[in-house]
Amino acid sequence: MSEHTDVQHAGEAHASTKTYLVIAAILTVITIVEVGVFYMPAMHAILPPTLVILSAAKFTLVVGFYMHLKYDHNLFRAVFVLPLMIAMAVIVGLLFLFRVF
Amino acid sequence: MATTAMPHSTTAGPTAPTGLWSWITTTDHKRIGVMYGVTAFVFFLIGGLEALIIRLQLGAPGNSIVSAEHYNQLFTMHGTTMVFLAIMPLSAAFFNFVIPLQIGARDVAFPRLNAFSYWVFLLGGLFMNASFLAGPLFGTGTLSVAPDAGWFGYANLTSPQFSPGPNIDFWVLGLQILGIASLAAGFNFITTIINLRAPGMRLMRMPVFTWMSFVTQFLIVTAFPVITIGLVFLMFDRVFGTNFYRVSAGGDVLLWQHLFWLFGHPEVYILILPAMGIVSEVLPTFSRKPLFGYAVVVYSGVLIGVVGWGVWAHHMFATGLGPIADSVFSASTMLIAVPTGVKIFNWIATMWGGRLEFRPAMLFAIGFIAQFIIGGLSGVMHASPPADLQQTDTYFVVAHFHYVLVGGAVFGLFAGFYYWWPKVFGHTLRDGLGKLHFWLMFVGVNLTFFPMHFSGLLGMPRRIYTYGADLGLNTFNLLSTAGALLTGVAVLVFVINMFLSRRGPPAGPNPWNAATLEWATDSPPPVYNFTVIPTVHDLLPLWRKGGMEPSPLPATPPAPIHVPPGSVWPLCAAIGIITMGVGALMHHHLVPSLATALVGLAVLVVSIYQWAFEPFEV
Amino acid sequence: MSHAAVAHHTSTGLDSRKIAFWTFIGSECLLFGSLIATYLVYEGRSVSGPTTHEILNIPLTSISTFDLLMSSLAMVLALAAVQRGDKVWGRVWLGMTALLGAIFLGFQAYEFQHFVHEGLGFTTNLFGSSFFTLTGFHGAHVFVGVIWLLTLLVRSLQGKLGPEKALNVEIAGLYWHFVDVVWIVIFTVVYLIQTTPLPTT
Amino acid sequence: MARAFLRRFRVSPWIVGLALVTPLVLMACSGDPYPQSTLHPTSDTSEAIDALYRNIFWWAVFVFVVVQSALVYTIIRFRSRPGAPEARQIHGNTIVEIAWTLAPAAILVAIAVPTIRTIFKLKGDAPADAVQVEVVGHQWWWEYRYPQLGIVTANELHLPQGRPVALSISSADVIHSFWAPKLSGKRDAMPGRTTHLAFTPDSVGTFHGQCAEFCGASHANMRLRVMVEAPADFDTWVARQTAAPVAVDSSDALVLAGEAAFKKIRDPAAHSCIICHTMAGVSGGIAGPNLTHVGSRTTIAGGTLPSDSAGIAQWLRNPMAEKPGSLMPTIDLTDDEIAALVAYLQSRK
Repeated sequence: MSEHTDVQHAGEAHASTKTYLVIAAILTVITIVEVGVFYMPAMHAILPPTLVILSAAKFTLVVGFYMHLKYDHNLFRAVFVLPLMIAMAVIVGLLFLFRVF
Repeated sequence: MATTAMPHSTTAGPTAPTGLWSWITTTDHKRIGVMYGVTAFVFFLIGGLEALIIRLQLGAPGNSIVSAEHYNQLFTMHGTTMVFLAIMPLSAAFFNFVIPLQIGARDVAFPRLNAFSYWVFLLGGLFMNASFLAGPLFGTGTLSVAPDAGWFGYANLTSPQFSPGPNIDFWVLGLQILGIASLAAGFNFITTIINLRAPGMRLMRMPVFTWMSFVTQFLIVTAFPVITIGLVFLMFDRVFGTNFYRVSAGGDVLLWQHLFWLFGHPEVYILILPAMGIVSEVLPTFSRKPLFGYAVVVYSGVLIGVVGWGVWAHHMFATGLGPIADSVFSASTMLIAVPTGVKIFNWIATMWGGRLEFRPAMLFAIGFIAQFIIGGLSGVMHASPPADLQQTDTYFVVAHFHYVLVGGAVFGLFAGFYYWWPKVFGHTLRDGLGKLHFWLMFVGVNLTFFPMHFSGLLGMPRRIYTYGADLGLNTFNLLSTAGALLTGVAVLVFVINMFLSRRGPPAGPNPWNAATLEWATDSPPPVYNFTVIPTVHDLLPLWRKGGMEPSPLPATPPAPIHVPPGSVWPLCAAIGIITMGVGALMHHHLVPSLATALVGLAVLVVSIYQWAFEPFEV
Repeated sequence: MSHAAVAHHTSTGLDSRKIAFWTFIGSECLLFGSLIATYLVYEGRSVSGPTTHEILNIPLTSISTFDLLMSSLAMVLALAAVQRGDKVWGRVWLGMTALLGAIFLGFQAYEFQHFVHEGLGFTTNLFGSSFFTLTGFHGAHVFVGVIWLLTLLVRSLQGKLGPEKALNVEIAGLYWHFVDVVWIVIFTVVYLIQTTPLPTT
Repeated sequence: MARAFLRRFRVSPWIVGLALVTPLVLMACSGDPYPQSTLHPTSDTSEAIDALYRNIFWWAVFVFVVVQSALVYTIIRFRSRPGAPEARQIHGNTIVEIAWTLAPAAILVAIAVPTIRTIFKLKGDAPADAVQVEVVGHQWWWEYRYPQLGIVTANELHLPQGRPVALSISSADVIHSFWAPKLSGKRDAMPGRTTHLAFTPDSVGTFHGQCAEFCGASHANMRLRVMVEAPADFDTWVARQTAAPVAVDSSDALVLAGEAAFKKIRDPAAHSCIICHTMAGVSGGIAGPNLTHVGSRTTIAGGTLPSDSAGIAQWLRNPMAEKPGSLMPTIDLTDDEIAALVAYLQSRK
């Protein structure tokens, strides 16, 4: 948690309505791409990695813009990202322990 | 969220309301801390009693003081009670009372949520212990439906096929309810520590106890959801017949062990870090010198918290995870021994060059260090998987975790009792009785748990209600039983000390001449803690050369201070939750079960709305 | 609470409730993380009963995913409106978000009923248990979100949701977006990545 | 003077230290008063574990002595006595911090290297010619199957000395843990999974063991014996086990009555032995242990009772009392029924 003095937020940098609409459009496009990729047999071999990347992109877009994490105090980022990292480590760890060993 | 203009109950210096109703609706962190302390200490005594009966049964081979079924219920309840109903809430008692005072705040960030945590804990603890007497409700005798599958209740022994009775339902639902209390407290204290520090108190000027509590709250907030999910799977298996741990349907019994120990190891750091924090406060005060290497102690605490997430499978070396997993978890477990060792060296260095006064608090802190060293070393011994194959599930491991939990956490908590008693009640505990308590407990604990190293290495497995007379374990078990009785006497001496010292002379704001903020205000502190919120300039405000600004605090607050009113809704919400628990307990009879659960849900929802829209000014 | 900024002193200048809520969201990551980990670990280990290929309906779920994405957009617009003090559009977007959420629940109810009809019950096999628990937990969170949004709508209609109360809407928005983000992960992990079942160890 | 202070302050860590050292040394060389001890290895695996443990143990004693004496010395030297100097306000010292971070790290590396080497050595994969034994844990007894030899027995594992053994361990109900300390570390017996242990017993003898994972009411009564015999004795045991069951001696009325009782205990015959127990040529029940050669076993009831007539009688009279929660029902057998059964069972050599 970074250290700082008594910063009084005058008014958060508001993302404008236009950005929200753009973000919504991007999310829709990514979703369409995801479903499209699913139905393409050519992509079947590398389906999981591509889908993980696409959904990670959607994840960061929503968290960054809609949940305001990009503009907000980085304390919120720390308090959210640390548990998120632990959650991902748990998923990867358990998958290794159950599937690989 | 209060909207209507609410007449502020500001008074120059409001006298705390008295009477039972004021306690039921209290939102004052000090009262909640005292309630946590009293309730947890009663559960500690119950857990201690269970331990005594266990030790009497194991005093000699082939004993029949208790039957196998009763013994299995006793050791399960001993473990569950001590971990979830004694040590965690005792730490919570210190969180509640001390953290706001140490960081110079008037109360926690969400006073009503704080009350909610206590009431859910109390009702969850009563719910869990009601299992001892609830036999007749399920058509069996008393003392027959308490949980009996161990404090970590491994899968498919807890499945409906092998534990058909309500025993495990009490355990699962009890832990879910207690989990809610801990999570609520976690969010509350993280926000309090981040947001309500006195001006000038940067993170690296916070007292170490607050720092260790901060790491503990993060571990609670991230670890409890994992066991909640493990328990949800078990609850669904038992109530709806799902297949999570059903081997015939492809379910894997190891899933429970992984989910439990993913929570389990952060949990043991949740148990020990507060005690480490207390010791880091007590040692400097009675050595008359600052903590050695403050930043290193803080960072090693944070490191323990983070690495604590990477060691869980060292509880599962006997399940044959394969050499790679064994090596990885063995390495991470040994890695975590380094910051722990660093802390111990820093404590010893704190005393080096000091003027040590051996008041009871100091004795307990030194006892903590001495015994935590033994516990830590026996821990490193079975950090190596091959050695662990001989030691896991034997009394060697029982000795290990009792040295770190009793020798460590309980000694640390007693140090905290003696240290902050004057601040809480206005008078100190008697020195003489305190020293007697320490010496009896120190000898008792070592007499109980040191022989267990040998009975473990000589082949005595864990959780057996009796053992063969031909295994050569008789003398070691007899010593342990004698030690347990002695420890019981020691705790009795402490209880006597609590009552005898009630009429003691007033202790004044700073009896130990300590350095942290909680000693700047009166003992016991007024409802609003500080007449004026002090500005902090360095780590040890009360030991500053130039004294504290404004130094010292004025006797009465210059401007009226707003004190948040009481609220009954946290208790009502807790009652709603416990009613849903009771409903789920009766899942064998659908209609009454559903009806009770829905009533509980209704009470909960109404309470939440009332709570949300009640005019309440923090 | 007479004005948006917190009246008394805080060391970070941020609102305590927002800090607490972000911590809550971090904690929920672990809750859903464990559920997803269990689903992935148990994928392909069902001994009997229908498998993912036979029963999951991708087109239908894509529409409900799109529906939830749009509800996130509506939520953000609702927050902006309340912050601007625009009562009318605030109520419209709050109502729209709740409606889209309800539609999503409708899709899920239909899907569950359809699965049971197809022979995949809660206790049929491992896939059934882990699937229904994961999506059920998410559905329950969506349901709580819809109730929360309707409560805010009622408060707004009572004139108690002025710009100074925008923080309440912002926290409801954090919750709603988080539930949407969890669905994004579930949609990918459960519906799209149907890894071929590995032989049970 | 020092003695007074030692006593007044905290003398126990020294006694605790000595207490840690002496008994362990004593035990390491005493005879067999500790049949289930982990410190008297009798196989290559347990010797490897024991060697590793002793290495770690002496490191621990070294650290214990260093750190505890530092603690005790600090307490004694800096205790506040009249005229003692004021406390020096030291805040920290980076060099010292680095030193006592690297020192434990170095010791841990010294422990980690042999540990990981031993982990990979004891991976549990035995050579091809090993004696294969399938160990199956049941609620509260052990079943052993020798696939190569076609033998099924219970609770008492017979092994040849000097030949590698490969155990593949699983469970029929809940999680147990197969543990014969002198022969090897424990390995969990889990339903739905097969785990492995491999070792080569190097000395003849009867070694004690016990279930080491809590598995219900009679977890404490789930004991086992491992009889390591010279290869010749092992072969005679195998021969006897695989031989056709000895015919019932028709002249002995008691044994005949016992056989009849074994097959059918009063109406309804729901509780007859044949329903749960396998007796080659007589019955194929699998809920209980295989009794084909029970006569040749030294213990019964999960290794908790001697297999002499008094022990069997005590077990038959009230199984629930011997093993709480036992699945074997308590039938109120008359004394002569018990005597007959005892005779019959003991005849099943």
